[in-house]
Amino acid sequence: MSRTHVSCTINGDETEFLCSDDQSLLNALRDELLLTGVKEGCGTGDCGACSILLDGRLTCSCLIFAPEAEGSTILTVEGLAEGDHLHPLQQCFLEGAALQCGVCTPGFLIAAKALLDNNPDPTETEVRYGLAGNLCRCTGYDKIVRSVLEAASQMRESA
Amino acid sequence: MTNPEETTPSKPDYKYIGTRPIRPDGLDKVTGRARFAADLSLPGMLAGHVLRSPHAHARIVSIDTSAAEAIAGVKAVVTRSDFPDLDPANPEYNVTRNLMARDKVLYEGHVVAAVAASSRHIAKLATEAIAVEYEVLPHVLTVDEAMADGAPLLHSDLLTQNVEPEATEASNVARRTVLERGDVEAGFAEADVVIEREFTTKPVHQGYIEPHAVVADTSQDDTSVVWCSSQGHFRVQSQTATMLGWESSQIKVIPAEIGGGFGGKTTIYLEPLAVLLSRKANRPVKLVMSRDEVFRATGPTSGTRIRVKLGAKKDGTLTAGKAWLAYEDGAFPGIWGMLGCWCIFTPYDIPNFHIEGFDVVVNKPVNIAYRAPSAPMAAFATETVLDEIARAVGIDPLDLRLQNAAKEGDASPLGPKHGPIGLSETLDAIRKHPHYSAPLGPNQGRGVATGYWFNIGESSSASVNLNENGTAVVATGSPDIGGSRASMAIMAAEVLGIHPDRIRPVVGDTESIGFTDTTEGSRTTFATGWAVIEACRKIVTELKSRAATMWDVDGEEVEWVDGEARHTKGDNDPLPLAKITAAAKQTGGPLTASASLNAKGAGPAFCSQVCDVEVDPETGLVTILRFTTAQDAGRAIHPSYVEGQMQGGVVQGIGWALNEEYIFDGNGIMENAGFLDYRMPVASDLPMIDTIIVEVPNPVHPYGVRGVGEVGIVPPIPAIANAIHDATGVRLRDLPMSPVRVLEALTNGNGNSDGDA
Amino acid sequence: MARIFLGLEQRRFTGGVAEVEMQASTVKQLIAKLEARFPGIAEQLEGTAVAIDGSIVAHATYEPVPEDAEIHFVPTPSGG
Amino acid sequence: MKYVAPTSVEEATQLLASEPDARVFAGATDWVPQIQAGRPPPGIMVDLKRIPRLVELRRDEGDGTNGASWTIGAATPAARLTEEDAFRADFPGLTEASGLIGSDQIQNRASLGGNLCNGSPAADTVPAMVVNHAQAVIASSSGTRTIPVAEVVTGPGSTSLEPGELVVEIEVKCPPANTADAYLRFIPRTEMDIAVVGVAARITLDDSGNCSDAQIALGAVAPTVVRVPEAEQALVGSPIDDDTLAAVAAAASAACNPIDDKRGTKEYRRQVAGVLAKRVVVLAAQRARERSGGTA
Repeated sequence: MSRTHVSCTINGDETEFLCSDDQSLLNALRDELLLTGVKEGCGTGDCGACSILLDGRLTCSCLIFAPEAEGSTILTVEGLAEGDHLHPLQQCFLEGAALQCGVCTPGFLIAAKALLDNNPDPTETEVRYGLAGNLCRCTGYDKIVRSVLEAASQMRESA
Repeated sequence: MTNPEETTPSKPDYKYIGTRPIRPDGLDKVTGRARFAADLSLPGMLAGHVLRSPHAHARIVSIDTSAAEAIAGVKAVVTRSDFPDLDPANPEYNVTRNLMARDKVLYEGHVVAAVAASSRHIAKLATEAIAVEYEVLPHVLTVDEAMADGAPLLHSDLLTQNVEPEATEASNVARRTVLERGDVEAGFAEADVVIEREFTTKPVHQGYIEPHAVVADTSQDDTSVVWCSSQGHFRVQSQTATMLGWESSQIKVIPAEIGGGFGGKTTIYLEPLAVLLSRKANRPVKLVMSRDEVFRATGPTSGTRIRVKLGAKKDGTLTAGKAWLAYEDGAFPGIWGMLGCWCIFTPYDIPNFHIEGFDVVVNKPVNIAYRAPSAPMAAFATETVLDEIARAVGIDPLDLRLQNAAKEGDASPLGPKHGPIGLSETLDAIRKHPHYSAPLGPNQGRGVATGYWFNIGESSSASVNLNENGTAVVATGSPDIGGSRASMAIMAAEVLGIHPDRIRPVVGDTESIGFTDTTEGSRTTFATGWAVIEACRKIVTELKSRAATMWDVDGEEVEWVDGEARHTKGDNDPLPLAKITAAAKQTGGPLTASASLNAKGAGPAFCSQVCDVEVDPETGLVTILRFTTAQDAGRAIHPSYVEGQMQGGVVQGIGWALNEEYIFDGNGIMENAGFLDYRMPVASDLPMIDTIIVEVPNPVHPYGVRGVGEVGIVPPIPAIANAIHDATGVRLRDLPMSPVRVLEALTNGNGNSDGDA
Repeated sequence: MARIFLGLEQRRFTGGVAEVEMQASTVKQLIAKLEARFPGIAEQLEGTAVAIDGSIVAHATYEPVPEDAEIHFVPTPSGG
Repeated sequence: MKYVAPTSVEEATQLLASEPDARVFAGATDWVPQIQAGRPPPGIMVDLKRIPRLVELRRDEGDGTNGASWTIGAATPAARLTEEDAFRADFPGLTEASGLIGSDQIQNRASLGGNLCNGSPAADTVPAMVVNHAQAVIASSSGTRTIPVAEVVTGPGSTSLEPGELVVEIEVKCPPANTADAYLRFIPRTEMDIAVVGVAARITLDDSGNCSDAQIALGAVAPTVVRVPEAEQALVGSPIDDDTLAAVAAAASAACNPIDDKRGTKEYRRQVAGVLAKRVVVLAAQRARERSGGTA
């Protein structure tokens, strides 16, 4: 089966890859580009572990066909920090013990970034609904929600 | 064995224990760098796919793989004929039959074959090309069906253990367990109130977000390197070797980061298939389960039917308890009914009791441990009946529990007497918490419950190496499923007297660290932590003798305080650890020590919880408004991760109580094998979970540690059921307490309200 | 003398006897003495965990049995 | 399976006309799980999101004869609607429904066209479109036609679209004064679920505060979305009081033709349809009152 050539910008880098047309963007990111920070928890859009920003919009990469990425701009967890400088969400997750096993963490960080990009001062309820597309089985969400609220206030202060 | 007095000071003055440093593995996990099993790729690696049974119960008449093998890109196929037949007496016999069906498939999802190919797509096509002829057999899905006279049998040779007279005819009942004390009928005769109720629960899944995954690289000399997601890589090694008929030494298992386990990754599912596919193809093979496979083929916990009868005097004193428990084991015999018997009355001092439990095989995936396995269903029954007793005798439900709570010196139903335990302390903590006296609104209710889990010890190994610059590497054999590397670093720091940041905790593979039992039974911080402490104590002894050498003084004159050697009988300047390691080559070589132990005296874990709910009387929707849990941690090494374990356990219990369940159709096919219809709680379903860490030290552990991982999941189900009754006056005794069930109970009562004993 | 408590599964070999007193240096020796008195019970006891004064020990064959200890034989536990 | 992304409606319709094995998609949020579950994939997947007209969201102010209206490209992500304050002001109910299609991740992909053409009885936006008399503009290589959204879905997974046809856009006229819509659905969790019952209402109040016009539509309780004329008749000419609401609830329950499945029982769906119908009417009426500046 002939493969399709895709050019896009991933985490700031112009990137090209080959994929089959029925391949999910998630599989292309993981298998073709080895961006394995993007996790597969269900493959049906129900757990959010594969969350990425596609042209600035929060999406499940498991529900996107790889060829759809042509010309797009993608952010994955690997692109969240700026060099050695962690994103406030990453720092707050560490300090707030917002992760246990850590497999859902990349998806939560991306979903939380999307949430704060659109709403810099969310209420606890808004954070909980904003993260409802991401499943965590370890933490009971408590420390995740607190860490996102803390990161939001830090980002407001430094803004 | 270490002496409690010297190891558990009454007023511990710890420097690092109880602090909250950033976890050592955290950075890799927030940047996407952490390597989970499915993240690994090797040159030339093939993709595997597993063919599973579409039937709940069927005889395999024939398997023809020729069409699959003919597909371009298919490199290897394995079926039942590729695996040796074990002696049925082998303890892993059932595990090996679960990993590859032989004469019969026993549940939908049972493995029939596996393929390795150049792409996932081809591997999947190939499994679809395997021709399997089945003779479908009648199935049983519940303990009721399986225990009925004339029920279809899963195993023609299964004789019930521990029945009088000894069983001579096969049945689906694998084991009977009985625990008793005193004269239960006389006890009920003494009682002013006797209440008996029956409860049912459905199988629920551990729900870890990372599906099972393995990469195996086997060479022509029958040695294999295996990377996998497991709670115990030494068990993976031995079980895989057993299934293949190999020596354990032929298999090296490297633990990848594990994306959640909760008991579900204490056994193997894929590893021997991957090892053998790799051997046949002479290429590395990766097998990753889909979420659908995880639900259909890996261990949920048991569905149950439980009857509990309790008697109490007017003053609230419990006089007798009777329990009958039937637990599904899934397709092969397990120990789940037995564990239910151990837990069902343990939080309370009941002078007369009779507990009878049954382990029952059914045509469902094989049940495997799920966080405090078997205890939540048992607590659902006991704690709900206790709530009715409290109302019947007019005593606050929390006071009734306090009044009957097990204490140090009381014998547990299993027989042994409790050492120091913290149940009463957790009940007190809940009573004092503002939550317990906060006002409630209309359609709102409050419930309390307690939970017990026995925790285990078992074997652990640890080694510590001091680097020349004064940093340390602490290696253990315990996969880190919830932050244990952080607690290992803190305990090592406490002994060595250096900051946890100077210590790198790692999980060694099966060839680089001594044997260590699986991360289960809340044992890791207790047992493996103990091994870390012992190894660090050995190296402190060595550090003191090196200091003595450097000072040219008698070793007796050196003490170790706060990370440095101090000269007690002289005026030598203290030698910090880094100065001693810097001189190690001159004083006898690098500093390293290891310790292994079989940890004795795991401290039982108890917790108490209070929960507020609001019930929508028109839809039956139950909303959790507020939840507080108090748990005896013995000693909290890293309080943030103790809280995390408590909160995680509570929320899993909430999901189990309200919505989670395996749903099967009439043919025994699972109908909700995905996260859309298997409804685990999402962030917006929940409030914050308030935690109270109670510390009643475990006297045998150097720092007083008890396991904290499991018990938090035990009380939520009855706490919520009791809160729903407080809000609505109806009792829910069948799980899940979904809107459909709650509305049904509200509309026609269903005989669910109190007073219909 | 240590006090040994026998569970239902063990009483099948003891003719219903639920508690015995015995002197033994180790669990291994204790099991041997129990076997001598209650033939067949050893197989039932080997491989179980032993609670010595309330503290549960798995793989306890060579554990010392303190004077006046309370001994229970319990199935080897596991967990999640 | 081949992926193509036409950039014009003409290109897309010609493709559909020449390739019988071609299927269009927008967000694919239902499609991918269906393929995962074993549904055979089409030979050609036609991605509609690169056709400008299909990702439009436009308010036409109208003129003397025609009032204002919205045109929603069939592939426009639902999130665009929930982000658009002007749209929310005109259609709070349809906005609510759009905000309930799965998680934020899903709403950034899922579209009204897809939600409609998948033919799911539980689709959240369809009842909300139906009560607003939304029209579907359908194109094929032989031209375009416009039909009521209510006539698109003919049963679970089936539509009245002919082979070679695709929905291009949804047109919906802005409601008159004193009129507002609302949508409520019931799920066991707060998010990430398929509607067990969904109810949309559009209510118009007269100056005395009585209901002068009403549309009620139910989702997930029958093979297709069902209107509830009995409930609408009970409302028109009446105040929004307990008697009226009781009649609405009874009519809604009676209008259900549900199934027992893993998400709910027949009896449960009937009861909850009545409960939600009451609640959604109260909500819509309150909004209608607010829109009229409280005069009603």
